[in-house]
Parts: sequence; structure tokens; C-alpha cells
Amino acid sequence: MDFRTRLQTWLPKLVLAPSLASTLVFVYGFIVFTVYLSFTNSTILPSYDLVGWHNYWRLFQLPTWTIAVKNLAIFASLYIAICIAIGLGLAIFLDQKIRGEGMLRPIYLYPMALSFIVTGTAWKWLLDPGIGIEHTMHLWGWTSFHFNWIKTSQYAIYTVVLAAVWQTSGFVMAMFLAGLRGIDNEILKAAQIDGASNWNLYRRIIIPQLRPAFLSAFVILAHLAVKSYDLVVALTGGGPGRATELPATFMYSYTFTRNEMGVGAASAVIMLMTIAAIMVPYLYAELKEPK
Amino acid sequence: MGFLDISNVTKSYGAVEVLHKIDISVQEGEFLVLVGPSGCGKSTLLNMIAGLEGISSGEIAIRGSTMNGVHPSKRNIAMVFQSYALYPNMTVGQNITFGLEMHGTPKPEREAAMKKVAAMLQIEQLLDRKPGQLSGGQRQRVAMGRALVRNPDVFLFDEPLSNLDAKLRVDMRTEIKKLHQNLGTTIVYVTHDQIEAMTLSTRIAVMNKGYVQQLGTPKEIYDTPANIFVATFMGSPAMNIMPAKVVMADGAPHAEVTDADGTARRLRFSQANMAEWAGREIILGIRPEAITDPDGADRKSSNIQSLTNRVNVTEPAGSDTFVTTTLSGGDAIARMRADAEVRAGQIFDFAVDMDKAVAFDPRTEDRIPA
Amino acid sequence: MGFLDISNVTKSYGAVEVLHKIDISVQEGEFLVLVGPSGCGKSTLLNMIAGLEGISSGEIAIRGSTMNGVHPSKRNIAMVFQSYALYPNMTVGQNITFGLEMHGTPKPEREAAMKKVAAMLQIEQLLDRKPGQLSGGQRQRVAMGRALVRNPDVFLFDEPLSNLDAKLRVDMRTEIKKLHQNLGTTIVYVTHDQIEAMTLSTRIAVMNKGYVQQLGTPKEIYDTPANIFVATFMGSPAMNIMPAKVVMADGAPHAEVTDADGTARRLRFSQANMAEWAGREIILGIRPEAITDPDGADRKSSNIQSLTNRVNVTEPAGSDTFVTTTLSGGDAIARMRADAEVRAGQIFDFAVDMDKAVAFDPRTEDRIPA
Amino acid sequence: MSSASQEIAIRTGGFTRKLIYVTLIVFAAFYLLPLFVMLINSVKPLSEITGGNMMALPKVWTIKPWLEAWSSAQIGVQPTGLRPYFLNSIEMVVPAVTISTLVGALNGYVLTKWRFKGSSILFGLMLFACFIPFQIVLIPMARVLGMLGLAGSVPGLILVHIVYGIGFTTLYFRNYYAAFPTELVRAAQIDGAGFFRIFWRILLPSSAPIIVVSVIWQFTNIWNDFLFGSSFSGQASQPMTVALNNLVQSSTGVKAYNVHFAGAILAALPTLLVYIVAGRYFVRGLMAGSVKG
Amino acid sequence: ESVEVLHWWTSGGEAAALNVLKKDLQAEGIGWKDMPVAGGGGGSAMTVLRARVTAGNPPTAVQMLGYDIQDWAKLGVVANLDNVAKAGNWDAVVPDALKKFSKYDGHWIAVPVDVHSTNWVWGNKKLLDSLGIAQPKTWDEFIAAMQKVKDAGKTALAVGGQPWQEATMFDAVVLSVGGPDFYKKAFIDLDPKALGGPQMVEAFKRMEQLHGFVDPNFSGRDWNLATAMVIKGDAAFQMMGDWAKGEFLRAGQKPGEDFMCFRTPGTQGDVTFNSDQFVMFKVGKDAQHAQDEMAKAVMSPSFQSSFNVVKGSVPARMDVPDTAFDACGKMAMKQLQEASKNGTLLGSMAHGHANKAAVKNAIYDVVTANFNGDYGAEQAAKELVSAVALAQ
Ligand SMILES: Nc1ncnc2c1ncn2[C@@H]1O[C@H](COP(=O)(O)OP(=O)(O)OP(=O)(O)O)[C@@H](O)[C@H]1O
Ligand SMILES: Nc1ncnc2c1ncn2[C@@H]1O[C@H](COP(=O)(O)OP(=O)(O)OP(=O)(O)O)[C@@H](O)[C@H]1O
Ligand SMILES: [Mg+2]
Ligand SMILES: [Mg+2]
Repeated sequence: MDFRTRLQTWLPKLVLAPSLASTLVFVYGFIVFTVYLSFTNSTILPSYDLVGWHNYWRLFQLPTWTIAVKNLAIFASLYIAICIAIGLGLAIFLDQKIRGEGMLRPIYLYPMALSFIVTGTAWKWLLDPGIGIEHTMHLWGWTSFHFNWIKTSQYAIYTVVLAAVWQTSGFVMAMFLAGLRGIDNEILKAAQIDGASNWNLYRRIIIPQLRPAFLSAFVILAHLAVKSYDLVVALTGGGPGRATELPATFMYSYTFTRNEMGVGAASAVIMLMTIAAIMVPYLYAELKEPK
Repeated sequence: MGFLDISNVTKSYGAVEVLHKIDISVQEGEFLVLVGPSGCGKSTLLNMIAGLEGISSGEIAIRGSTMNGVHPSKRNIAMVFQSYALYPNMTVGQNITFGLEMHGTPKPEREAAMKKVAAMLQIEQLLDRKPGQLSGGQRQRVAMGRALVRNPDVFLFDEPLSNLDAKLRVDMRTEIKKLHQNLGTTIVYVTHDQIEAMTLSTRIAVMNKGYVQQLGTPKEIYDTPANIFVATFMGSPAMNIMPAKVVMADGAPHAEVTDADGTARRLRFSQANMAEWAGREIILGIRPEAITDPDGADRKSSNIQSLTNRVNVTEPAGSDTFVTTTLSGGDAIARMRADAEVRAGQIFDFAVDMDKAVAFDPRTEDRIPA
Repeated sequence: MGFLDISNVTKSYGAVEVLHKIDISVQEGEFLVLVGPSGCGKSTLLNMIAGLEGISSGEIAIRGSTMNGVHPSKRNIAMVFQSYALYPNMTVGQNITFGLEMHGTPKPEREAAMKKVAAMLQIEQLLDRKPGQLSGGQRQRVAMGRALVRNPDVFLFDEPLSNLDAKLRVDMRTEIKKLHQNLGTTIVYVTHDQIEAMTLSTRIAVMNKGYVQQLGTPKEIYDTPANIFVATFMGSPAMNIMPAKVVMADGAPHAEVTDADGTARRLRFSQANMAEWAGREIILGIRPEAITDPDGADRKSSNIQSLTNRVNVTEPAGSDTFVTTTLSGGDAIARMRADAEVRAGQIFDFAVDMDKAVAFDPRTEDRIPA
Repeated sequence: MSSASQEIAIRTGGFTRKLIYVTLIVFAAFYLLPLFVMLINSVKPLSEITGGNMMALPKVWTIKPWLEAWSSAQIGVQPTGLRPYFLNSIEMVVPAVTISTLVGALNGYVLTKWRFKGSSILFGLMLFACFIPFQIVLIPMARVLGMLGLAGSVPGLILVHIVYGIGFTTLYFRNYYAAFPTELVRAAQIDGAGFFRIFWRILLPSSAPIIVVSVIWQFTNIWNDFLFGSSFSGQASQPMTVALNNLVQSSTGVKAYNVHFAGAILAALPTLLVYIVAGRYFVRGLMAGSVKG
Repeated sequence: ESVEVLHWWTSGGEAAALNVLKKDLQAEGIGWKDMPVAGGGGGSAMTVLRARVTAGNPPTAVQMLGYDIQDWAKLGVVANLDNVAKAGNWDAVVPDALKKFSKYDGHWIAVPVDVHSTNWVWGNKKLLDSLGIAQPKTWDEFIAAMQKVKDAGKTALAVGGQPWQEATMFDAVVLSVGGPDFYKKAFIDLDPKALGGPQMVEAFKRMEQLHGFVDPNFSGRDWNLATAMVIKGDAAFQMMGDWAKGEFLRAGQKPGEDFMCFRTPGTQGDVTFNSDQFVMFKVGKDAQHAQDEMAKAVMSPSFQSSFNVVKGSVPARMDVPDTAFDACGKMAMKQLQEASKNGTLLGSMAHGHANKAAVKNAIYDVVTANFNGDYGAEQAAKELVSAVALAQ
């Protein structure tokens, strides 16, 4: 084999090597490190004294953690379901040869471009009964209007859902729109000739074919939900009380403001395992049959 | 008035008219093939019959009642698409019965109909598979099954075989032919493969640029093409087309062409009326199979003319040998028996069957009627 | 030793061997066509010649020097792909000269070479367009131009015509043929269209499931196929294959087949050695063009046998009429003149050219040599 | 990427269509509401905001809040406004986006056109990296940056963003290149182009749609990042989000909402611009890349 | 030469106060590199600090509170300021309660900037006068006064519903219930008997009482917005540290005329405090001098005075004249000195001066749950015991 050919067979691996190395160190190395930390008595900075399962034991004793996990269940299920419903609905509507689609699409998409600080600032305002929507309605004469969820422990988590849906549903719409645009036109014609009403056309033919889009949307939303941190901090700061605490905020506060890095690491490990439980089957399916 | 009447139908996309005043009447049980080059409007016309495209002007009627504005599902038609358009998320069985289900047929009936069709198409063992697990030919069968099960008034096919390889195409062609003979349903079939058109159809409409160039039986289209477009479009290899001059000799009209060396050669016309063109230029058309070696010439022909000319290239193709020569300055192809003894460079006596020759008016490009 | 030697070449993907000990030697200036059904390994072999796939075992040599492990660009080969693989972001001109640029040819020389090739292929006016703006035929020409400009030792073509419509395919076929005659370069050409294979090649390798089934001139392949696979793969419509029994009558071996009504009919063999098979079952192969109407039968044949049988279906196809009948329980197709007077249901005297008949051993499926 | 399928054969009745338009417009209003509120309140004097109607148009229009947010608002001890931080962000975002996109493209190229044994598994490993919660990497990352001597510097931040961005960019490019004809790569190989030349000359010029997706994604993520920006930046490299946070999170004093809103919009402007300019390629790019069909 | 200072004093007044320091240092030829990271009551800044220390690149000085200082000192990453301290005789001028945080293992490691006391109540004088309410002296008077305000249709108590604000009130309430000894037992010694005892139950009951006087919109509100309610006369009282005074002053109000300041009823003579300190981190030899200069500058009486006048707090050294301070400030300084003498100067639990962060936050969790109605008083006391036990 001449030198050039040999080089050419090595080059691809060489090109991939830095990415791979950095992933191994910066992702997997750090994960291992975190797992290790979760078994130590680290407080303000990492320490290397092992304490066994103590941190996990404490974690599950903490009422805040229970609240965080429960909140995540509520938040994630609602957030994913509503985003997909709105995203799919808008995509279907937008796909009906709508005049002004070019205008509407960026309007739906732009929230994705904003940072949590901006989103949080704006929504905190809108939702605040004293200055926001409730106040405006009162000024407009609808004095019986009440919308004070953000101040109510039972409902505050739903305002987080609202703001999160606002931010990402447009992006989900774009994913579904892309999926819809990829469907073979002849299939739609065939279904019409077969006598399918528009309702049946979508229910039986089109939506089932959006499976890949559903899967992508689900994975992206699920991991966003589990990682959700910024929005909660900016919108409610975890309050009222601890009513909107999520695992990500929990982990941050235990690691960085409560100086209980060990417990923080334990919660991170639980979160990672949750993410892995979602991702690994997806990745497996994705990579099983190389296209 | 026929079974399916397309009267004066025009289709425009915005300012662009892509179909111009199409008039076709199809009888019950007919197999009409629409052929023409890509973009000539075949699919558009088919979609209009199906109701998938609006009609800009004119009328489409089935059994005498107008279909303009009627929803596709209400027209009692079935359609098979080029890409088959199988529903990827349903099994073969569900694909076949979906149309019945949408029309509210009860389940047992649907099952029975599906079984019958599956048996007819020999796809019983595939009923539980998804389309993604089928080969091209199997998909094609399922698409047919989906159309068949509906028992429609009219079948529409949009290039149903063009995604198959050559061998499978031939097989499926035969199956469609048999199907038509057994069921007797009216069929409108789009293709741009002229062998398909010739073998399947009872009548062919040759289209070009949104106009119907000629509508007739395969034999009419092949033997008496309306114009040069039709003549060269139908047949493979294409009809040889060359300029010629009509001269009178021995009291009969002859076509004067030049051979490879530029020498003038005369071929006597079978049609006496060509005498009217004496002294004028025409376009002469001779199909490759009408130029052969003397041994292979049609014994039934009344007018075999001999033409001495140099052979340029020989292409043995197994069943035949194609020979290229120069006539009136252009390439002409002759089709000979596989064993014909002919070599490149040789001076050869070609036998030209002038019974099969056609002449075109060079100005209008229309055929000069016999 | 030839110009391009493929010796004992095997290719495995993991545990699956897709090519088994291929041995082909190509002479300089030859036009070798690889044919075979989809997935038989044609492209793989071509890619191995090009250096795009590694060789699992065996050797590929050009001009006697081994190519194993040599980089594709160092082999002085050029390749034309089925999808043309034109670089979509470059103009036609850039597409053509990209290879030269990569080999460091200076700009003026590249320009000159490009001009020459463009002129040869008549694509001068397209040089500034992007591939997206070209028709199928034009793209095909550009792909050829890209190969030609390199002036390679060997041209490799991977189904270069299969994306074209029938008409264009015939035209481009002729162009490739002319190109080969003019340049005299060695060509290896993959197709699964057997007409292409027959007309273009000096030799054909028929492949199936990773094995070379037969390697020979088109005439050898067509007239003396090595086995049933080759016999039925080459030729369209395919050769009629039917079980028959060898019987002796009048001192000569005959094939006994049954007609549509089940009556035994005898056809005398031209090959005397078939007598050795007397009393045994064989598989008889007769090509459609060897079964005709008496008027169309080859006047040169020494052994035309008459066979009375019922006509099932007639398919007029313009240039010919295909007639289906039943022989030994299966469908057999006969090819007749377009004007042959034959109707479905009719009892007809078929003329069978037994000079062209072949016989196969039913056990090995190999042809019984004459 | 068939353009023909853009055309949808579905027909809807007039009433349904009206309903569709109404729904679409209602949602457009929902999405626009926060931006609208921020915009109109950023051009009001502060007195009109406190106690006024947030939906009302300003009685007095003023651009002072914008000017203040941009150039004179107090960020820490200096009244610099957001301007210097804006430049910091640009300095960080441009190389980070460029490099991570490029690396993603190269990875996608290798993973589809030069597959080797185990390359799928490698891809899976890289993809999983997209989903790691960033909080857990802060401490070890800080240690690594310190060891590399990149702590508190712009290059350090760029490195961090590249490392955690290549998972997604690789995913996008891999899916896009999977549909890219391999024959082109082979043709170029025969033409004598090497690994990199094929990439530069053949693949990259045809990757516009997916480059758009990758750039939009990376740009918004990196531009909007706060966690890494605050943790790993030094005094001279704090990005825009950190400054904006300092602006809006001040713990005492009168809250200058109009300035905060102006600042928030200023901070969001580049990403908004990217979405508006490149947004129309976004769906197309998604079709080609991330949503496999 | 320059110092890099990590802090979260980003608002106008605080930044203006820091500017004094910056100028002082500039006069010495020392540059100021500003590293503000606002948000989360310093939480974000602490995250940054962790990253910087881990990277081996700590800032020169970091604004810090209470037990965090000791926690960091334990890690051996802070500087030794003994030389500067000796020269400036810090040991004499800084009260012992502060030294507990500024010194580790007998060495000076941090420079106290200010002392805030947190058991203050702020009232709108005009509003109270119009309702005929005098300054309440006992808890019951306080409740009665608030009831009066509530009956008049105003908000009685302006509260920002964030855990630390609620905990700030809790500090004062616990002190008012059990006095300094109980406070010490509960929050400093973390005695489970105190934490779960009847007095604690009483404290939670008082929190519930207070909750009855807040407006429905209190949750998540910033403290300064709550102060603004008092300034505007929408609310009568706020229980908040003396940083709130800055807001009154900035609004042009005068102590005693427009607003009044008094210790939380029942905590007279006791002071819960917190103290912002600049912790000095180990930096290279080159930066040592600048760091020392900064420490010196922070400790200088003139800076202590001018800074604390602006910030609303009182100087960390006891020898600064009170001339520049207003009535409330003067009062605070006097009370602080007395409390320091009497041993009733207590570190604020809410501000991390009673125990380490983990414990503080554990108490927050319970306090906020109680104040937002999730736990009743009895249950809260019980949860408090287990939460604190878990956090230790
Ligand atoms: N929606 C449309 N808008 C504008 N022009 C269209 C539209 N659909 C089709 N056309 C044009 O109408 C003409 C006829 O198209 P049609 O699809 O019927 O051709 P066809 O004969 O079926 O071609 P092919 O053999 O390639 O399928 C073409 O020129 C095409 O460009
Ligand atoms: N990378 C690969 N890994 C595993 N098997 C492969 C690979 N490439 C090709 N094959 C298998 O090798 C066999 C030969 O493939 P090849 O592409 O050479 O067929 P072909 O004769 O060119 O077919 P076609 O006419 O469809 O192009 C097929 O069975 C195919 O599935
Ligand atoms: Mg069409
Ligand atoms: Mg192939």
C-alpha cells in the first residue's frame, strides 16, 4: 500500500479522534467523576473521602427532592404533551397552503431564539397579578378576572409549563412541518381517492407517518424537561416556597449554594440515569439500522 | 357519448396553460393509454379525471353525469401511482381494505373482498407485512390490489411500471393485460414507454406539450402516424426520417434519396397518390424493420425495393442485428435477422418494404394521406 | 496475460462473501460488459477495479502491475456512475476539469482539454451551467466528458444509461459505441439491460450471486448459453423453456413436447448428438424469434419444424406481434411479423427454427453441448 | 428534498379555512405577546410603567432606555452599558459556532462516507453527550481549563462551547450526509481528490441547508448561555448574558424596567436576527437533517 | 498592579459605594478589575468562585457572608492578612462576633466591610400617624397595629416571598419568642430540643400570624419592591435588614419624619447581624501587594464610614465616628456596641452567620413551607428537627 492510500485510510479516524477524545474526557470522564463524588462527603469543593451510599440515603429523605421529582413528573408530562399538541396542530394548519406562512413561521419560531433571562423577565411580568395580565384586565374593566397562578403553590408549576411551552412549541412546530413536507404527495392523493375525509387522512395516514418527527420531538423535549433549570430560576426562583423546585434546580442549589456537593452529585447521577433511560433506547433504535 | 367523456378540457396553472382543449371519449371496457414525453400533461389529465386537480374549463363526465366538482372519493374510480403510494404505516391487508373502510363497508365484507383480491394477485402470504418489507414487484401488486378491491368504474394508472426493472416490467405488463381481459373494466393508463402503450392499449392518445397529437388504435398510431412527432415517438428504434424528393419514373412516383456516397437512389412508392407531389420535397419515413436483408424481407409485401448502400455499423443484439447506414445525409437504422451476413464497411443490398413507408409534408410535418 | 487481469478475486463483507473467485482477463481495447440481476455483485466488482473497495483476496492488475492497495486516483482509470455523480456545486466546465486540477495539470492545458472534450460531446454551450440545470441526457454527456478528459487506460461504466428514458437510452448507447470505436480504450461496463450488453460489448460476463456464469462474445452468450440462467437472462422476451422428452423417430432425435390440448408434438433436433439422450427428459429452450409464422421464418435455416398449436393471446407491438401459446403446460411466446395473420383462439401452424433450439440437462441446468 | 411534494393535495372547506386562519393568528398573538410587552415598555418612561397599563402604548415615546442599556447602564461598578459585553459575546460566539459547525460537518462526513467498524457506536457515544446536564461538568471542567491555562479566558469559553456543541452538530450533519450520494465521493476519489479535498470541494458547498440549522442552533445556544459564561469567564471576557443578568438582577434600588427590557431585547437581537434572516431555511434544513423520514 | 473583585453588588447604591473603594485604590496606583455576578443572593457568584478556585485562578477578593468564609478557609485557599491586621490593629477595633468569621485558626483571612442588623422593622410614618398607630413595643401591640392597618384596607406587612426574606423575619420572630439564649440554642447549637420545642412551635405560629397580614401577591417579590410598598404608603411595615434604609433614603425620605425604624418588638437590646466581608484568596507574590493595599483600604475608617452611610449599614470597626450617619444609623451603631458588650450580638441564621450553608438552607426549606401554608406550626417544628439533622 502506498503512503497516500494508507494516510487516506487513517485520516477519517484521525479527524474523528479529537471529538471522540474530548467526548470521552469532557463527558464520560466527568460523569465518572460525578458518580465518584456522589459517594464522597464533598461539601464546598470535591473531596475524596468515601462515605458509601450515604448521600443517596439523604437525598431520598429530603422532602425537597420528593417535591422536585413530583414537579418534574407534572412538568415533563404536561410540557411534552402540550408542546407536541400545539406543535403538531400548528404544523398541520400551517401546511394548508396558508397565505402569509412566511410571516407566521418566524413568529412561531422566535421564542426559541431568546435566552432564559429574557423569557423569564417577560413572563414573570405578564404573570404577575400586580402588573401583568390580571392587572391589565382589571384596568380594562374585567375586574373579576383572576390569574394568580404564579403566586399560588398548587398552580405555580403550571406557569413554568406555560412559559416553557411558549418557548419551544414553535420549534416543535418546525419539526413537524418538516415531517409533513416530507410525506409523499401521491400517498395523500391515494387516500383521497380511497375516500378518506381530511380527519381520517390525518388520523390514519399522515400522523402515523410522522413517527420519526414524534420521536425526535419527544427526545428533544424530554431532555429539555429534565435539564430545565434556567427558566425556573428566572421565572419563579423555585417558589412560592419550594413549589416549583425541579431536579435540576435542586442539584444546582445543593451543589453550589448549600455546599452539599455530595448530595448534589447523587441527584445528578439520578438525573443522568433518567436521561439515559430515555436516550439509550432511542439511540439504539436510531443506530441499529444505518441508513 | 362514451363512458368517460373528456370534453374541451383545459388546465391552467396561473397564466400557464398546460392542457389545451382536450377531447377524448372512452368507451366502457376500453384500455386507453396516454403516452407522451415528460411534462406533456399526462399526469395532470389523469389527476383531473380522478378529481385531484380542478378543471379550468371544459367538462369531464362518467356515464354521462358530469364529474366537475365531485370529490375524488365520490367518483368511483381507483388509481395506481408510479410510486405506488402505499401507506407505509399499514400492513398490506390494511392498505387494501382502507378504501372500503372509508366507505363504511362492514368488516366481514372487507375481509372477504381482501381475500379474493389477494388470491387473484397471489399476495396472500404478504398480507401482514408492511410495505417497507416488500420488493418492487410485490409493492406494485399491492397497489393494484388496493385499486381492484374497490371494484371501480374506471381504473387510472400513472406510470405504474416505471419503477420496476426491465424483466419485471415485462411480467407485470402481461399481468395487467390479463387483468383487463378478465375484468373488462375501463382503464386509463399513463406511460411514456411506447412498448407498454402498444401492447396494452385498445386505443392510444399520443400527447405533446398539452395537445393530443393523435388518438387511435395501436396499429393506426404505428402504421399511419398523424405527424412526424407521433411517427418518431412511437417505435424503438425510432422510425428513420429523411428528406426526399418525389420524382416520376416509369409512370410511378418514386422517392429520391441519396446513399452513403451521395449517389441518388430511387424507391418506388406503393401509394399512387404521391404522384401529386412530383417534383416537390417531402419527408420520407421508413421504420427500421422495413429495411432488412433480402432474405429476411416480408414475403407478403407487394413492394420490396432494393437499395444498395454502404454499411456503417452493425450491432448484433441477439434476436436481431441492427445495421446503421447513411441515407440522405443522416443515419438510418435497419433491423435484420440475427444471422444476417453483413459487415461494417460492406456495400450491401438492402431490401426496403415501401408498403410500410410513410411520407410527411415538410411544412406542416403532417402525414400525407395515402 | 491481458491488459486488465482479475485473478481469483473474492470479496467479503464481514462473514458474507458476495464475490467468489472471479477470474476475468480483459484485452486492451476490449469492451467488457458485466450483466446480471440486481445484487449479483457487478458494482462491487467494478468498485474493486476502481480501487473504491478493498480486495478480500486475489489480485487485480493493469498492464501486468498489481493494483491491490493502489489509490483510485493512481490507477489511471475513469468511471461513469449510474446517477452520474456530477458535483452539484460546480459548473459543467469545473466538473470536467476537476480531475485534471486534482492531478495538478496547469490551467491552460485543462482549458484546452475541456474544450476538446466538450466539442466531441457537443456540450460547449453548457459549460457554464450547473448540473441541476441540465436534462438527463445532457448530464450523462457531462459525466462522460469528465471521464474522457482524463484520457484513462480503462473506462468503467456503472449502469450509465439506466436513469434515461427509453428513447434517450438508445441514442446514448449508439454514442458510447461510437466513442469506443473512435478511442479504442478498454471499457468495463455494468448494466442489467441485456440489449445494451448485446449491442455494446465485445465480450459479456454474465454474473449471478457473485459467480461468473458465462464469459463470452455476445453471440456465444445468446446462441450457446452455458446454462438455463444465462439463457433466460439474456434476450427479451426471454427464451421459452419447457420440459421435453428426447425420442428417436426416423433415425433422428426429436424433442417431444405437448401442445395446448395436451397432444404430443415432435420437433426434430438439428444436433445429432441429442440421440445420446434418447428416452430421457431434458429442458428445451427456444427463443421467441425462432417460433414464427411460416412466412416470417428464416429462409437460411436448415431445419424449420412445423408445430400446430392453439393461439392464446396476441400482442401487436408495432414492429412485431407477440403470440402466446401453451407448450408442455407452460406459456411460450412467439415473435411474428407485425402483419402476421394470427388471432387469439386460432389453431395455427407455427414454424419452429430448430437450428436455434438448445437443450439443457435438467439436473445440472447446464446446456448439453452440440 | 423533493420540491414537488411541497404541493399538498388536501382541500379544505371555506369555513374550516377561516377557522384555521383564526387559530393561527391567535397563536401568533400568543407568541408575540411577551415581545410586544417588552418592546412597548422599553420605550416608555419609567413613571408610565409603574402603576400604568403594561399593554398600553406609551404616552411619551422615548429611546433613552435603549441608549442607557446600551452605553451607560451600571453593570457592576462601571456605567458601561451592555456594549463591551456585546463585543465579548461576539468574540466568543463567532469562533465557537464556526469551529463546532466545522467539526460537526467533518464528523458527519466521516461517520457517513468513511464508515469503519464501530463508527456507529462512536456516534452514539457522542450523541449522548448532548444530553448531559451542564451543571455537573462545572467543577471538573474548571479544573481542566485551569490545567490547560485557559481559565477565565475567551479561548477557554470557546473550547467549552465547542466540546458540548459537537454532539448536536455531528447529529445534524450525519443525518444530512447520510442522504448525500456516496457516488459523488467515489467520483471525486477517482478524480484524485483526497479526504479533505472531497470535503471542501464537494460536500461542504452542498451543505447550505444543514449549515443554516447547525449555525442557528449553535448560535442561539452559545449566545444565550449563562452558566458557562458566568463560571468560566474572566473579568475581561464576561459575555452579554452575564452582563444582562447583572443589569436585571440588581438587588437594591429602583428597578428600571424600561432599561431592563431594552437590555433584554438588545441581548436577544443577534439571535432574533439570525432566526429572521435564516429562518426560512430552517424548516428546509430540518427536513434535510434532523427529522429523519 | 490591580485587584480582581468578585461580588454581587450590582445595583446603583452598592456599586456607588464600591466606587469609593475603587477610587481609594486608584489613588494608590492600584487598578480595579470588576467581576460582578448578580443573582441568587450571591449564589451565582459562589458558583463562579468555585470554578475559579478549582481552575487555580481565584480572584483577589470575594464578597462573602458568614460561615461560607470559614468553609472556604478550611480548604486552605485563602490568604493570610495577619501583617496588615497587626499594622492596623484590627483585633482591637473589630467586635468578637465578627472576628469569629474574619479569622480562621487565629489568622486574619477576611476584611469585614459592614455590619447589617436584621431585626429591624420599617414603617411608613405618615400612614401610621393617620391611623393613629404608635410604634409598637411588644409583639401583641405589633399584631394589633397590623390588624388596624389591615382593617383600614391597606397591606399591613410588606413581604417579598423568597425563602431568605421569610427566614429574615423568622430570625426576628424566634428572637422575640425565646430571647438570645433560645436563639443561640436553636440556631447556633442546633439543639434538637430547642428546634422542636414548644417555643419553636410558638415561633411558627407567629409566622402564621404574620402571613395573615401580607397581600396575596407577595410571592417571589424582590425585597426592594416590598420596601417600595412601604415608601409609597401602600403598606405599613416591613421586617427587613437595614439595607432597606437605603431605599427610603434614595426615595428622599427622612428617618423619623417619613419613615420610622425600630427593632422587632420583643427583641429590644438584641441584635442579629450579618456582615459582608471581603475574603482574600491566595494569589501569587506579584499580586500580594495590591491585595494588602485593598485590605488596608477597606478597613480604613473613612471608607468604612462613607461606604456604610451609602449602604445603610454600620461600620465593622467600632471606632468610626457616627457623625456622617442619620438617626437610624446612629441608633444602630449604639445598639450594636451595646449588644456586642452584652453578648447579645447574634449571627443571623437567615444570612448564614449562625451556621453553615447546608443547615441554613435546610431551615429555609421548613420556614418557607410553613409560611406558604404547607406545614402547620407543629409539623414545621418537627420537620425542622429532622431537616437540620439531615443537613449536618
Ligand atoms: N402545480 C403546478 N404548478 C405549475 N405547473 C405545473 C404544476 N403541476 C404540473 N405543472 C406543469 O404542467 C406540465 C404537465 O405536468 P405533468 O406532471 O402532467 O407531466 P407528465 O406528462 O405527467 O410528465 P412525466 O412523464 O414527467 O410524469 C409540466 O410542464 C409541469 O411543469
Ligand atoms: N457495504 C456493504 N456491506 C454489506 N453488503 C454489501 C455492501 N455493499 C454491497 N453489499 C452486498 O453485496 C452484494 C452485491 O452488491 P452490488 O452493489 O455489487 O450489486 P449490483 O450487482 O451492482 O446490483 P445492482 O444491479 O442493484 O446495482 C449485494 O447483495 C449487496 O447487498
Ligand atoms: Mg407524470
Ligand atoms: Mg450496482
